[in-house]
Amino acid sequence: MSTAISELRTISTGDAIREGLTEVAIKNPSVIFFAEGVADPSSVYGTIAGLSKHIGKERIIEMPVAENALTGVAIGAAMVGKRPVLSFHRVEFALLAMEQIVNNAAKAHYISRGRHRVPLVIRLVVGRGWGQGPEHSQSLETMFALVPGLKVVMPTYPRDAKGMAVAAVEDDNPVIMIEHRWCHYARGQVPSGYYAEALDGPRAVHEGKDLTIVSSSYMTLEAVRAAEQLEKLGYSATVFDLRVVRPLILDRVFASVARTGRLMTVDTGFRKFGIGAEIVSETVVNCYDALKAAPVRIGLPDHPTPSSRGLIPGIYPDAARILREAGTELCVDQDRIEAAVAELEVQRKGLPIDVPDPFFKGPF
Amino acid sequence: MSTAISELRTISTGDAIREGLTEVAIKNPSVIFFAEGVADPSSVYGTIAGLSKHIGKERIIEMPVAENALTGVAIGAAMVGKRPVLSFHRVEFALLAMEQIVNNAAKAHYISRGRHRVPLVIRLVVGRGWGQGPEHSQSLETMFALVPGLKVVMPTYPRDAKGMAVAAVEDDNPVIMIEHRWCHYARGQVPSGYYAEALDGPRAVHEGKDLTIVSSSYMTLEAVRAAEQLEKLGYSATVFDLRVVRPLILDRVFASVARTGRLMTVDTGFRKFGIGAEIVSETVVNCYDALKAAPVRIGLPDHPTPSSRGLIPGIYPDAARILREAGTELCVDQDRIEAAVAELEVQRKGLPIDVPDPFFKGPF
Amino acid sequence: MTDLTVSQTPTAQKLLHEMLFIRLVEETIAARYAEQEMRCPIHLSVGQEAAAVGVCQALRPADRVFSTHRCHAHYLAKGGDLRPMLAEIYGKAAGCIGGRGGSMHLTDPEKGMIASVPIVASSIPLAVGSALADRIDGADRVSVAFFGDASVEEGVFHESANFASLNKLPVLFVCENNLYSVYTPLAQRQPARPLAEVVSGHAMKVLSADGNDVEAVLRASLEAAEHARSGKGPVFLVFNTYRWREHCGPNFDNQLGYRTEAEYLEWRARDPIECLKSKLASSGDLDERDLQKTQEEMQREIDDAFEFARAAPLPDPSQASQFVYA
Amino acid sequence: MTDLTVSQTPTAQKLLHEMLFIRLVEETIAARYAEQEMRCPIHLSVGQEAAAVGVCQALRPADRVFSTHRCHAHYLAKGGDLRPMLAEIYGKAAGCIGGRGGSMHLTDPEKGMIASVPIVASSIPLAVGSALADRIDGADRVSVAFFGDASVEEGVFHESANFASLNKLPVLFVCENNLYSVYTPLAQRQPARPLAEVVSGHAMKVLSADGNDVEAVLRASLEAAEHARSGKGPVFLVFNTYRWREHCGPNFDNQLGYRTEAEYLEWRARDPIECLKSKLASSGDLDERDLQKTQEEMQREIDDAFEFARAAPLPDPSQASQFVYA
Ligand SMILES: Cc1ncc(C[n+]2csc(CCOP(=O)(O)OP(=O)(O)O)c2C)c(N)n1
Ligand SMILES: Cc1ncc(C[n+]2csc(CCOP(=O)(O)OP(=O)(O)O)c2C)c(N)n1
Ligand SMILES: [Mg+2]
Ligand SMILES: [Mg+2]
Repeated sequence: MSTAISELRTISTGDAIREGLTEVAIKNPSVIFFAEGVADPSSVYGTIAGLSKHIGKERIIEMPVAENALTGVAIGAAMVGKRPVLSFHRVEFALLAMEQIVNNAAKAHYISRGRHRVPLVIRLVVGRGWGQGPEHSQSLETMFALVPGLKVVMPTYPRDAKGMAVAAVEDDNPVIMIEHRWCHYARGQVPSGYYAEALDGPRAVHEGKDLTIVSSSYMTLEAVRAAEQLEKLGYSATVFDLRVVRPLILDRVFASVARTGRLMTVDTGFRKFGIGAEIVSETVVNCYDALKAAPVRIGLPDHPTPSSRGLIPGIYPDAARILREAGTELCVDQDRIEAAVAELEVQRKGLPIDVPDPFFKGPF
Repeated sequence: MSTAISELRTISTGDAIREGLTEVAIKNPSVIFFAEGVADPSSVYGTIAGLSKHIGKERIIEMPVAENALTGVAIGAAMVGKRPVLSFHRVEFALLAMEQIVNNAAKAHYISRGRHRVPLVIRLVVGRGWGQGPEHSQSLETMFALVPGLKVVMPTYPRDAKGMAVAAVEDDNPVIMIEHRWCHYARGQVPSGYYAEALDGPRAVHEGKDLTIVSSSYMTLEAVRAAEQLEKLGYSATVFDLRVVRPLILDRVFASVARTGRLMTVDTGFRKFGIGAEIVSETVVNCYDALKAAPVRIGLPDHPTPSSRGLIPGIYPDAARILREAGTELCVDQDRIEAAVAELEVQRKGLPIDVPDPFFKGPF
Repeated sequence: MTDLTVSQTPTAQKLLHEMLFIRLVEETIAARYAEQEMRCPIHLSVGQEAAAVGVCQALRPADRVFSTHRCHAHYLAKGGDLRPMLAEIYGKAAGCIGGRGGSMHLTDPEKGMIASVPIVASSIPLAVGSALADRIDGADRVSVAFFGDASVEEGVFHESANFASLNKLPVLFVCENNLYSVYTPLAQRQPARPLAEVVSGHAMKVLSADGNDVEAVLRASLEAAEHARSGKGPVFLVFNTYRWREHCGPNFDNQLGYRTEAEYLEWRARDPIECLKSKLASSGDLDERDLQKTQEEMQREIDDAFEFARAAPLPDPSQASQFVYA
Repeated sequence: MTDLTVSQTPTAQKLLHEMLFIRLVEETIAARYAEQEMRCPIHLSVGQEAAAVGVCQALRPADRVFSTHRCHAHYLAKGGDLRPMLAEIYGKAAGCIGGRGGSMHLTDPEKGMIASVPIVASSIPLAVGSALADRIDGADRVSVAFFGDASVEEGVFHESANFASLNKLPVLFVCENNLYSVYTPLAQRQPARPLAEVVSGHAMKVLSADGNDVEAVLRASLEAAEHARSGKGPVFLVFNTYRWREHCGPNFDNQLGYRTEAEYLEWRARDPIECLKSKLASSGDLDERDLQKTQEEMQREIDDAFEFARAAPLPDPSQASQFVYA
């Protein structure tokens, strides 16, 4: 990545994604956009707003509310040379398009023995907060990660998100880009101009020697925060932002666990059958002798996510939970952990549970 | 289960499922059936054939080729008191119905705070063999296992399959019943008449002390066969037929691994993000001190399943692969393992790779 | 129409009161939403009350209704209780589903409000399944799927229509065409043809009526219900109407420019409540003072219910893990 | 029809030969399937050749075809090579996609046979996407989705039709109505109405023709292609025809009783090949001996291709893990 000539500004992940998509669309005339309300005043939370200032209207395609066919239409367009970016306002809407995604998008290259390519990006937003309820807040990355032929990425930080959006569009494979709505709000320094961030696996965003944490998307923000508190207690954790769920490349994690001997995974989705299960299973095999304790998995509990803020406490993992689990794993004195947790609470300044933490501002 | 008065006959799993579904339909007038070709000469591989001799035609509903709506129709009927049994000829066809399954079937009870129930069975058949190709041979149990509110079962043996089919229909929750086509052919002793087999988790189908194998569906047949060969070499394995993927109840597995210290999982689906990942992760935590070696996971490789028999060798796990992995895990002399594998080959009598092994005949 | 249904026909007075009550409830939601105590997305039907009321007044208590994200009016029109509705929107334990779903999931099975599902078109096949169950049981009931103009773009709508028509199931497919899906007008989503024709391929009876004329809606719905109930098959009902406020939220949003102020004002002039009032007035059937009194009583009841909902306790977090399995 | 398309119109002779070749290939598959060397499900189009040939002869080489599980005839009619087709069915490395898909996935991108997808209706939106790409690029091309009568029951068909019509995309939706989905007749799956009306709700041009009259199919297809190509939007084409053999496999299966022998015989009497031959004969345009010679040549070519496919090597197992990612 060359940022030599580019300017750094503090913007949100949502804006960074818009910049990335705009840059890649300007550069590559094959890029086309599909969304419900593609050009409306909101334009998928502003993440694809203003495109028509840069590219022709015929490349900005309004989707009827028909997710299955429109996914197929995008796949068909991709097979004959376009690079469609499909944006869904919620992960759940893609449930209507699973057949097209799993059979056509993921398999067209394979089944055609490489004759076809499907350079397609499907953006799915994880809804959280403000009473979204069970059908507007699911993460479901495992469903896509299960499917060979798909790539699945979950950007977190603004700078990375912009570059990953570009890389996803440049990729010749179907890429499912799962974006957490609360990441959209996180702010940080982002270079202007065109650049790509390789879809090359997890990246360490915090260094430490006692514990390896692999977290994805919004959970990375919580994990880093926990790691920072942990440091004040004299322990340190390496936090990996997973970034790429499929293909799942864990070499860096193995190398880290070989040093720390301890692994924790933190999912934005369900803990059960979550991404963490695969990471733990692989790490146990690869780092069997190095492990000092059983790995810990954190994720959503085994039930849907209800709407009421009264029902939410305890559902979403947060820095406090991560800190407590890390404390147990590292045998830290419980009083000290609780004191650190209390500090986190204070930092949150009494904000309600269903809105994102203003703490997640860069520069990252 | 009372089989006192019932007669034992040797029949196939496919026929056993038909018996179970027929018995429960006769007993409970709320049971209704949906399928494409519900009353045609094949009737879902014979598994729902002849129903109209026992129940009224209005309870046997032809599905247009419209999986999404018909799943929704079945859910709606279930919400108002019916017990629909929906049969799909392939797992893949349910990809069209994921929205209904994940949002409505799985969540109607939860979201209504228990006011609604969805006593629905969705039968999905895993196609394998005879050049089915990548869109007719996927197993995909993880996709359903990920979703709280669903139950996911995978029957293997004829006797169990009949009782599980009955239990699935009796259950007040949506049950996804994944049936492997090659299990349909397996034969064994089955009681006549009405009985249910509880959907209560894995069952040991072979006892041993050196290794714990957790396999599901058709892979259990292969695993037991491997375990039998292993015994000739002086080692023994406990083989669990997983039966119920969700809710995943692993106490019996933990107890076994506490004794054996070694775990192997064998999936009919993809290894990556497969059921085995969850089983291994949980077992590592629960049996951390008892483990003598890193658990082993076996499953399909990370690519689609092609049609040609030329491309199939090495894709599907089988007794030979299980035996070899067990040998490595147990440090058995490699020559002895290869001799045992050769014996398996001989038993297969040169049958082509794309048809099931005639070995899988009961009495089980 | 048979005599039976005619004899059940509600009075214009009743229709007016029903609409007015819904309007007052939703206007109060709009007024109080900024307090940030109703912490869930809300989709108001202000301006669209005639469709909900006209259809539901043609139904019997045992008939079943299925709705969408925009379900307040349907819930109330079908007889749903106000307090559990508001408590649900406030996320309280006393909510009709204990705060699990919020505004987009209003449910009152006892009143025949079976389910509201916030995924576009997702509840349509549920209504068809309910009708199928009734056909099997020989039950004398109609199932109703309410949905918006965007729902007919979803394949599941056509699949459901095909199946219902094939089996002559007692379903009413009620399309409230408010011309927009969020900010996107019909013309950007569907080819030019009257929306009523969207089911032409499914050999289904179609009835349209002015969606802001509650009596016209009622007449069409009575005819449709009678048709469906008597085994002649499903009916597709189209009611053109208009959403006054923003798609999601309490505000007006014409300033965004996705629709013209002129269009809005034109529809606003066709307020279903004012239209009916004028009609009653011109025939001398409107007692203004009586109505004023009724309205004040309604508002008091509504304010009480809001107070109840606001003050009610949140559910205990421990409840979140209940009712995953029956 | 413009002069341009008229000038491209193939001769009846050409149509006959195309159909005959497809028939001979498929009859040879049927004859040799019992050898158990073609180890994949096969869905023959015997009896339905006129649709494939009539449509594809109305197309240009650059036009793109998308098909289903029943794709042999479309592949050959669009100019797909025989040897890679048979090698594919035999599961050989020389197969058009290296044995990865078998009979249900025939593909020859150079000839415009873009993809065959064995999930009902799944390839329909792909064709629409191809047409959308062409519209964006201003390409002068038509994309064709072939599908069966059951496909129109899938929601994705309606979603695709709505979008194509809305955007006036150059797509031909070609429905080969052979009256059955596996063993289930139309009347058990769709309400009573002519199949051509299924798109009435989508404001789309519809053309029907006798699916066993290749010249009628051609005429309709030329008109449709011209319509789509000139930017007037998609066309829905319905061709009633009949599958002679079982749904999947090489045999006849009327003995099962899901359809009557009489029905079968009636359609068999309308063999598209014999019909055209009679017509040519009656106008004195059929040279029986010449045709006999041509047929023998074809059969020799076909037998050679079978021999090639049978003898060709299987792919190496190591190839199975290739081409997962580009
Ligand atoms: C499957 C699906 N796609 C998209 C959405 C997002 N969404 C919520 S409401 C809505 C508009 C629906 O419009 P319409 O059916 O006309 O109903 P209206 O809101 O106008 O009452 C959309 C697109 C959704 N909830 N579900
Ligand atoms: C989504 C889906 N559902 C079911 C099937 C099973 N299936 C394969 S072919 C077929 C019949 C399709 O009938 P039609 O579209 O009329 O085509 P035909 O076989 O008659 O040519 C069915 C139901 C499938 N392949 N895909
Ligand atoms: Mg609308
Ligand atoms: Mg057919």
